[in-house]
Amino acid sequence: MFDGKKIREDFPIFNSNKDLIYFDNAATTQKPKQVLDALQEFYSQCNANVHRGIYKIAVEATDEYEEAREKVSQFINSKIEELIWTRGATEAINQILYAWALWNLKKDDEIVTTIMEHHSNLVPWQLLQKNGVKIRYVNLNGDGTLNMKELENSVSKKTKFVTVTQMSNVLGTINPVEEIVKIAHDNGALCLIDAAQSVPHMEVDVKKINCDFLVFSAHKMLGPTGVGGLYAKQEILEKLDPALRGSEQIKSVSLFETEWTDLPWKFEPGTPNFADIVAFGYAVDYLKKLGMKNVREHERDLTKYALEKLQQISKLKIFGPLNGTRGGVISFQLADIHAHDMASFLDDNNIAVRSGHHCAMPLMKYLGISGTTRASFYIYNMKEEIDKFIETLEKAKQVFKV
Amino acid sequence: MFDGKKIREDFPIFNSNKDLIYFDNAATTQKPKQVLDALQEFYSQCNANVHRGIYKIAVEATDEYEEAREKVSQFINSKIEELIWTRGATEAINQILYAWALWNLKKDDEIVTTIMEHHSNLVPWQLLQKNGVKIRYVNLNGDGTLNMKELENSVSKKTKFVTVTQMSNVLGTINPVEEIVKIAHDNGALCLIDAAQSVPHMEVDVKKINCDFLVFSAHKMLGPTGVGGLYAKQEILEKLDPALRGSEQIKSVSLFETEWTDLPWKFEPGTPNFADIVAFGYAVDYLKKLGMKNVREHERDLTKYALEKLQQISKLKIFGPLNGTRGGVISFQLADIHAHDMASFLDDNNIAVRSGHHCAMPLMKYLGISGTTRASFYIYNMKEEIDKFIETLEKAKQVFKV
Amino acid sequence: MTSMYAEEILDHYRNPRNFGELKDAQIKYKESNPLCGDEYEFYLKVNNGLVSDAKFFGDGCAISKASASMLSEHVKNKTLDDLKKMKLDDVLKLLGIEVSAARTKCALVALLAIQKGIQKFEGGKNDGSQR
Amino acid sequence: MTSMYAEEILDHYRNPRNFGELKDAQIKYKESNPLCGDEYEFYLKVNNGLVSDAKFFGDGCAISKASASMLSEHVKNKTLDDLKKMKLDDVLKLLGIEVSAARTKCALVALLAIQKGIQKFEGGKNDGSQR
Ligand SMILES: Cc1ncc(COP(=O)(O)O)c(C=O)c1O
Ligand SMILES: Cc1ncc(COP(=O)(O)O)c(C=O)c1O
Repeated sequence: MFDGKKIREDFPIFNSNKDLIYFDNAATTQKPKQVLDALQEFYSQCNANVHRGIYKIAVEATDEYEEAREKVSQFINSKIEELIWTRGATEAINQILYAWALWNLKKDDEIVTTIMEHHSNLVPWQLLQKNGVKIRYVNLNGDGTLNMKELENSVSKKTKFVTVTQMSNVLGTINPVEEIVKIAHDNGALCLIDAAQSVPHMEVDVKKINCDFLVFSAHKMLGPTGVGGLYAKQEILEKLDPALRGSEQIKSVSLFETEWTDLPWKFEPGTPNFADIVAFGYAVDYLKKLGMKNVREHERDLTKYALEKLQQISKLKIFGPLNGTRGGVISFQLADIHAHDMASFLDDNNIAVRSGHHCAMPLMKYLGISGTTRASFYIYNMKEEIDKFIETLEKAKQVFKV
Repeated sequence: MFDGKKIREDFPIFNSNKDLIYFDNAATTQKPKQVLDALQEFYSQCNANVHRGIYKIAVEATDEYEEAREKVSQFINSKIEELIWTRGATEAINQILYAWALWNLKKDDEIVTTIMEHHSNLVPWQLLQKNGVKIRYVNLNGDGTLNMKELENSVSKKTKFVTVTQMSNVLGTINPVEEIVKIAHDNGALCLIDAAQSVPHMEVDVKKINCDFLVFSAHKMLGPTGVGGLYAKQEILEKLDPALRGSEQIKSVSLFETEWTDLPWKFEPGTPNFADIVAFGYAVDYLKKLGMKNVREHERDLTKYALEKLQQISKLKIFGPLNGTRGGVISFQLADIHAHDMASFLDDNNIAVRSGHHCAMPLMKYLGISGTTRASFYIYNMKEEIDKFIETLEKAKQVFKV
Repeated sequence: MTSMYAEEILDHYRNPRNFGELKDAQIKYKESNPLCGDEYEFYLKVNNGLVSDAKFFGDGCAISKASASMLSEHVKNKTLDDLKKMKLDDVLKLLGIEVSAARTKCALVALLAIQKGIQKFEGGKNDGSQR
Repeated sequence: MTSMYAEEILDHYRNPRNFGELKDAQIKYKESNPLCGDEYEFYLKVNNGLVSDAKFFGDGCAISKASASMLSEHVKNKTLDDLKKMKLDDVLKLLGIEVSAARTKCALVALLAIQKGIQKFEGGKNDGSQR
């Protein structure tokens, strides 16, 4: 186990903002100095475009860049060839749309997904309706977990694709992805796991999950903005043409034809975001050093503590599972205080939370609400912060006269 | 005018590598401390996901982010609504492919482009051949300039799209883009300008060029990696559906439909690379302060000086215009010394240049060569460096016994 | 610190004045704040260039709803030109509180609905933002 | 500093030995270094498990061409197993120079062509890298 207070010292932002209680980690996380230093050092010591350069700093830059891929692919237990760099989870999903789904899903084929998806794992697939593809949404149980019975009934031989988040960014629900992948495969469908909220917070092993695709974002796990990962099984990547096209991904180009180069570069046209990718490698080093089991336990601890305290506040409603497998994301509504007013009030007390629909409008509609206030935790959060948070909620009840 | 030596002091990499002569600026440029500091400060002081956040640092982050858009759109004289953030020039071109060209170009429609294009402005369009679209390539004059007569003859009523680089990353040729846009428009075609090599080095005014699309990359103009710009005329953007789909770009999402939000955000799904975008704003500040007229003049000076000296070396062949409108990119071949050997030898002497096909294989084939050695200049380069470069080439002749 | 949630604001939030639809309104406009999700439709009846009645319908936070409610009272007997000239500051004066930068958009939704509605009514170019 | 461009290397670069096609070769394989563009096809004739003749064709930098040329001499009368065991170090020993990190790929292209050719010849799974 580890000490949130000590970890906090690694994060310069808490030096500039001494009293900041940052509970918006599902949106983006803060960065430790190890990552910021790596970024700075890269730019100050060996910045050069990667690949093809023969001079010293270009070789160094390329080595650092490919080392980051090694680190991150190890982190999710994929092969190096199976990890494609993208801008983030959203772009990764779009690459699957344009490299595979758009050309392979046909009229009357079905996609199965859930009502708890983030817009980024929902809006892309709507494009396929153009080609006559049908989308089916699986609903929830009363406690905010996924209705697995309904999922089993929804997946059929017509299903060509199942796409599910591993952890809801609103409810904190953790879905049984191994089971879902199995159901998909038993019906001949491919399966994508949106791991934007899981890879940062728990051990994720793509081989164990056995999914066909998995996506995540660096900025939600101590890394810089502008980097994400697309994992896909090698045999799938080998068969596909890349969606994004350009330089650096080719063996040879003639006027009317292009021969792609080897994996993973085949899917990475143009100059990659190499400096940030190198820094992302250091973010993963930082997490590895903490140990993902410990990260998960730390958050489980905080979440349990917070849920207990929150349940003692009258007129406070929590959306999402109260116990069982869930992550450190808590959505709530306090009496008739509008989520934005709640967030403003918390901000006045130096507590940063998010309010609104959390890019999950269909889920909001399903829950019959317009939004929630959401607190989400990470490694540098502490029980003392939760105490202050609970106190402030009590204060809000007075100010808002509920 | 300004002093390369003084500017050099702003760049930490030249502190870590005192004797480095960096002549690979067409691949990527170095970063001034003003940009690196901005990046560091952003992460250490107000890092938070942009848009939607109600707490203080989220508001600051969003303001800084949108201020960068103001700075950069001003820099190319576009409206704020017309500047879309991408990962780089390559991704920007792909967005045009998937948002516009793929759905609007039909069998027997023609695209006109040039033999000097970078793979990133060539490989994407080959995809359209799937739909029966024809690509026509315009060749060069003997001096490495574009054959404008041939271009005029190639563009016809069948032409729906003309796409041309403003400056060749191999030859240094600067193309008459205003004239080319006019020819395209006179024939009812839209026109894309690949400005990856021009925006960093000269004044570029999208309204004056009157192009429909224009793309560029931050990393080639003092900015961080992972950021680029896609300019498109507002009336075009308004009519298009975005290629990339996801969160942050929508007014509302229901299960089967999405209503896009306003420009420019409609084209920017997912968490943007906001920290780097903020830093890019500072890169543009730096260039503005120098003045793009001065940047251009400085490079013109260096290029003229280098070309004069290079022409005095026997058995040295230069590819590209020797005078007239050209930029600071010089490709050459010295006797039978292979480009990679040349680059290695220069590297042994602390001079970083690029060698190979420079992601322009069709141009190499057209020129009947397998590659060139390329030196490309920027604001921190100096005449003394060119002297050392020339000396080293003379030394190479001895070592390689030519 | 708690000045944004003054008694009067909360009162208007919980008991919005002129809340509902106005069937025979000549001016009718829906405006939303896409970042927050606040959404209001405003209805204005005009007589001899003066607003004779006003109502609104919709939902949002305390700041946006209070400003809509207060504006629905304020607009009565004003000329359309008066209303077109109103600015953020005028709304803040009505609200009687300080509004943080993040929330000025909330304070403005209702005024925007009114002003865009007038613009449309006066035959101004429809700017496409009405759904 | 200039050790990479020793006299012998330049001689092999400018006068490559065994340069050309070998019509009746049983082993024939083209390998390229996509980062640099060096590309060589190797031809090996095998007799009783020994390489009886070898030639190569292609183009590239001094390092890659010299190593191809030297290898074309070295392989004769070697067993296929001998060749399969060869490593970067063995090539560097042949070249007799130090090769910078950026250029090791150049030094290796020819050996890779030979080894992949043998693998294919021995009925090993075609790994798809031959065009
Ligand atoms: C002319 C030209 N176009 C496009 C690009 C692609 O830019 P990026 O790799 O930053 O996407 C380059 C960069 O090498 C270039 O020189
Ligand atoms: C569950 C989930 N999926 C996808 C995303 C999209 O990630 P990004 O915005 O980094 O592309 C998010 C981020 O908010 C998320 O929470």
